[in-house]
Amino acid sequence: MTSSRLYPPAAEDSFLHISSLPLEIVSMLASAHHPGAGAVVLFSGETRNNSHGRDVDYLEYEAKESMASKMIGDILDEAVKKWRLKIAIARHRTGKVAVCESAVIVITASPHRSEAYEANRYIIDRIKHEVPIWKCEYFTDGTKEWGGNCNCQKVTGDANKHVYEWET
Amino acid sequence: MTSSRLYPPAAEDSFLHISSLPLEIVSMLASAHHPGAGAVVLFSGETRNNSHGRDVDYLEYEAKESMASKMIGDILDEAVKKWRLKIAIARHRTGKVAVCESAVIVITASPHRSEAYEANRYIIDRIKHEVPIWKCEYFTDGTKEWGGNCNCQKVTGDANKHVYEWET
Amino acid sequence: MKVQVYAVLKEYFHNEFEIDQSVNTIRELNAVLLDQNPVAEKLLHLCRFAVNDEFVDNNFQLNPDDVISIIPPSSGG
Amino acid sequence: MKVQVYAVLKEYFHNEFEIDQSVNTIRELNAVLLDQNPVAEKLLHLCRFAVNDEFVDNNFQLNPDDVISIIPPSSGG
Repeated sequence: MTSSRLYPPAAEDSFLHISSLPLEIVSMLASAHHPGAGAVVLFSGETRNNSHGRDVDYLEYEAKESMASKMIGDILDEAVKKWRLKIAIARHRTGKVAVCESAVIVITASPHRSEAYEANRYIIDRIKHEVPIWKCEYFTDGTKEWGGNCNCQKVTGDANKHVYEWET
Repeated sequence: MTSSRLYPPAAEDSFLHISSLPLEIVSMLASAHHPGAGAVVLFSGETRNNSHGRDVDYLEYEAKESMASKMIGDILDEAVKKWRLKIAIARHRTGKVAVCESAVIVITASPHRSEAYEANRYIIDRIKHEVPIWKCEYFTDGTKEWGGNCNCQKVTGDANKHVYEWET
Repeated sequence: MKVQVYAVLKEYFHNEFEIDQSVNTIRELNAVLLDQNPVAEKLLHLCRFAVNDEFVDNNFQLNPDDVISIIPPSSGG
Repeated sequence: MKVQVYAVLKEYFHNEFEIDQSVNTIRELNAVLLDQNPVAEKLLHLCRFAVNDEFVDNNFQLNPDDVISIIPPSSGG
């Protein structure tokens, strides 16, 4: 299954699923319609203006791009197989992401809506827990913090075992 | 809570949540970013080229617009309250809807992603089961069929009681 | 009183028609409709009724100037 | 061999540095890093190691020309 490969990356980017440029939500969504798909689900993870009660100025994302892009591709391929998706697209941004801008976009399309919703959550949960991408929060008071880390290891005792929302 | 009212309807339409014109997915999505929302979920229900093994030419939707628009507005208001959404938008189209075109769009935005996903499914499920909107399938062999009706009454014994996907 | 029907119901009744008989409740209206078109029985049993854009139950008291909508099961989206 | 660190690890180590000592496994590398910066112990314990873009376990045998990435817990999206 190579549906997840169909979306063309911006010419400036060398990684299919990682982008240092603003994510082009409109063209990504435009590429996600499929005659066999009755349901399209899009998730956009965006910078909030607050985190743990503190005012956020912006976020900055860092990634080990080569690994991250390959891992996202593998997650998409697994989701396509598991839910027989017609389309699965995901891109994560690196660098500074302003409030209201998208840090990550996941789009899934399937004949019926159950599969598109479930697969979409599965993909974003796995990206957030497993893929080497890190968020640094810059607060309006001038401080910064590498934050929102995956803490699953405290529960599972294993850096490779996670607690996923889609399983609960 | 009036977040659901914020999206301006097209000037040509008299009903906020029902449209006889193609749904403007890009401007709807553009209006769904919110500084307090870290998660935006969009669902688009689109015409598939097949249904129950038959080739579909197009769908035609009919609605009792006045009731349907009010009911969708009420469902959005309930979802906003229940999940403390920052944004909840929904529009359903009437008339002929070609393959790959959107018949209905639901967008939810919330601080964290769980709520946006759950509320989105809740809204689309309630629209599909409860709101007076009907689909007629036109097949490539020239036949047509009022189809895909809500059959919950066979299970629940009550036209006002439904079996929702988000509850299962 | 005026009756409006939608979707698949239009294959059984005119889109819009007047009921001249004296009909006091939704239940009585239902009986009149079944009398007009007995083939619609199964379908009518699945329908909801609305008066002036609000759903009503079988005991709802009708006025001569009411507009009654017969609402078949939804199939949106 | 070359070591690359990311994100919060950059507050404990240089972004990229050479290990000159003879180090045969990830476990031995970990010991060398703890020796260099004992304060990083808790964090290092949470990290995964990758060699040439593939995750490896503590027993992985290192070659002198390997590039080792130390991957702190993810926080994407």
